[in-house]
Amino acid sequence: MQQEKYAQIEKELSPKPPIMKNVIKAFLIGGSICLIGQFIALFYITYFDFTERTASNPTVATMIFIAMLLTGFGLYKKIAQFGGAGAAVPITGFGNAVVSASIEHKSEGYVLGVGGNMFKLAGSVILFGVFSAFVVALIKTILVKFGVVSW
Amino acid sequence: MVKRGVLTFHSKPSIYATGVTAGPLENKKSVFAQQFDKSYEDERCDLPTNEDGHKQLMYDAVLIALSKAKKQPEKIDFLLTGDLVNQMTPSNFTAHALAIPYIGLFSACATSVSSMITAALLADAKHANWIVAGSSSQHNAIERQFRYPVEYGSQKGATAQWTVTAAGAALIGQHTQGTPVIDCATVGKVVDMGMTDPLNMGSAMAPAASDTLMNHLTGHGKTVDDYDTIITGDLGSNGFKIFKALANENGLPHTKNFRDAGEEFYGNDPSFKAGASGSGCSAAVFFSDVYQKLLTGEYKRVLLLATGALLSPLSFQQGDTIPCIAHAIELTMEEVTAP
Amino acid sequence: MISIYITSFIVGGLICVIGQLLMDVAKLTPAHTLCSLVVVGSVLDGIGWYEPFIDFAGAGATIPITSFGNALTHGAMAEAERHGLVGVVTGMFEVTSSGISAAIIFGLIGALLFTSKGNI
Amino acid sequence: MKKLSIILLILGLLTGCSEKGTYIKNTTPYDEHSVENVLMSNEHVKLAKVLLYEDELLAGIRVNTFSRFKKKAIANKIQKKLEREYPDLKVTVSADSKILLETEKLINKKSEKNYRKKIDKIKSIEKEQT
Repeated sequence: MQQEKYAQIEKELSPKPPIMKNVIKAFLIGGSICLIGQFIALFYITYFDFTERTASNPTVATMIFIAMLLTGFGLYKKIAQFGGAGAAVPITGFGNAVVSASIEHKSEGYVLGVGGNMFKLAGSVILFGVFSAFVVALIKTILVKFGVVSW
Repeated sequence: MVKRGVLTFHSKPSIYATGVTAGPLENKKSVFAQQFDKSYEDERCDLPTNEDGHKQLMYDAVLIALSKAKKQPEKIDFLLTGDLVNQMTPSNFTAHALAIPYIGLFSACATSVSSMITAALLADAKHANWIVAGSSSQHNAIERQFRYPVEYGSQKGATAQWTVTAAGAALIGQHTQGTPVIDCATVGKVVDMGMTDPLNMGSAMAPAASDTLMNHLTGHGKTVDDYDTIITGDLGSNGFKIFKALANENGLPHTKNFRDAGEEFYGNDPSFKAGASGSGCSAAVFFSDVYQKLLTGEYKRVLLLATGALLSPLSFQQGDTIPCIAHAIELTMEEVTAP
Repeated sequence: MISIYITSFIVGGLICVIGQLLMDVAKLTPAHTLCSLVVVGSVLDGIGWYEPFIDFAGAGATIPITSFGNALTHGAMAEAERHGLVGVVTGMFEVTSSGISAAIIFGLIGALLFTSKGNI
Repeated sequence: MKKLSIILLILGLLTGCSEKGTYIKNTTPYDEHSVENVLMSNEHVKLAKVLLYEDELLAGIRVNTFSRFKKKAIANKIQKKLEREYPDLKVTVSADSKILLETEKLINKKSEKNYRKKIDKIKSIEKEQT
């Protein structure tokens, strides 16, 4: 049988991802995580000397701490199975990627296992974040130098 | 005339005994749980790492099969096992612990059948009296090997399968009356239909199963109706559906005696998506449910058709397709002739 | 006061919806999806849209991974404004160190405390 | 949807009804009417808490939901206007809810001691923003 013909049969018979349902779930879970983040930010604004803008740093750290607990107790993968991108896109998903890789590679020791593999999933996010920030800032700096735009 | 890949074992080697071990989740959720010989409270069998637990599963399965036949490891001529971890270390360590001459076999999830075929060849050629064949998988160890860390949250689609924590071993020897015997087998070719999704193994493996089934039927001059059941290894609900559609396309209209171990393993529980997978899945079902039904006479003749996806994490990350294989082996339960 | 909660819920949810569509419709892997979103966040900050967006949605804009790209770019640009081209490299982690340092610390603590469970 | 509405209901109960208007506490001889005029004339401002103390004018404002996109520009505009109205005062205007919150705390305080220290602190965390 030809590959093309099989691909057609396979496409016909395989279940399609329920996109509408997945989107709604992602919206609810992602929205809820951000809402919890907003509550944590409010906590830091009210009880500590953080403004709306500076509160985002401790908020992010707290969210990653919560993600660590949920990951360790085996709950984050269930939330992610339900919420899909709703659990992956918030910073908790980044935390989950780091913590799950660390837990997984503990058996190889803390130096080679945890240290070497901690960022095996999240590393690409850091790479592309840093590189795109570099390119964007470089372009902007050059444009400002030539007087095309201002800061 | 020798037909490529088609084997007939004239001496009809026997399967004397089988041993199946399974993890705690399988014990709780599998419909075959009652038929497993041993299950563990802990997914790592109370050992420090997943891979250690994996070794223990295989080791215990072999010992259970031997103890049922009252054999000691020293009496066994060959150990033929395999699994999915890097370089098959769980099998290698098991072989060391048992100190049986050993050949590690890798046919991914088809190892249960490929090891039985090799064992039958050794027995048929009178190179060995007793051979143990088997395969195993451990969920955490295999998920980490092929996909993501166990605790990583990624949404699995409806075609994803759950790697089982289970091991199955069979003790194979010279022909004896009153035991299921190995009649013939077909070694499959690698079939690659260009599938690339590692979370949809069923559709990648279905064409290989269909190819080997057709080769077996034509090579041995059989029809589907000659078998009480034709049971595939771990196609899962999606792959099994496609496999049946391919069979219809190949002129096999009756597929009601088809079974799939992967689809049945967790009793169609939707939280396991398309069902079970892993080299322990086919071994556990073949050596528990199917073997016992042969012993009780419910099945007279069965075709075990184990499928394997021969990918590695490296190959699919490099954008390669998923090559797949299927091996078939035919077991019969002979009527015991009165002395 | 209440409106910031509604906007953070809706905006955060919508960013996740974009991620879900990238995964389900564009068939990207989770890693590719997150990388794309980070790059988008970085570019949006480059044209100066992300900061007003945070003012509007609060945590709805700072919790999704897009804000990581934004924070990196923001740090790089702020330093570039002061020190010129060299600042592009040196200022990168000025704003965003908390996410990465928290991930490293809690990653190690998580490894100390937990082992993986093959539950469902 | 049911869950969402419950969440919103709880939120509503927690935060109470949004307050509106301009609250001014003046401990200086300066006239606070032009502060009120400047703030009320700006359509984006929903709530403002203003404190005049010695040579300081501290204003925390909250803008309408969809004006939040440009809330920094709004605060800057008001600040410029107030600086023109009160050339002798050090004017601080911020749309950050932390400033609003702290200004409100000061306004509600009975005694005026520690005002100087608190105001300096508010001004310093306001500067941290970027």
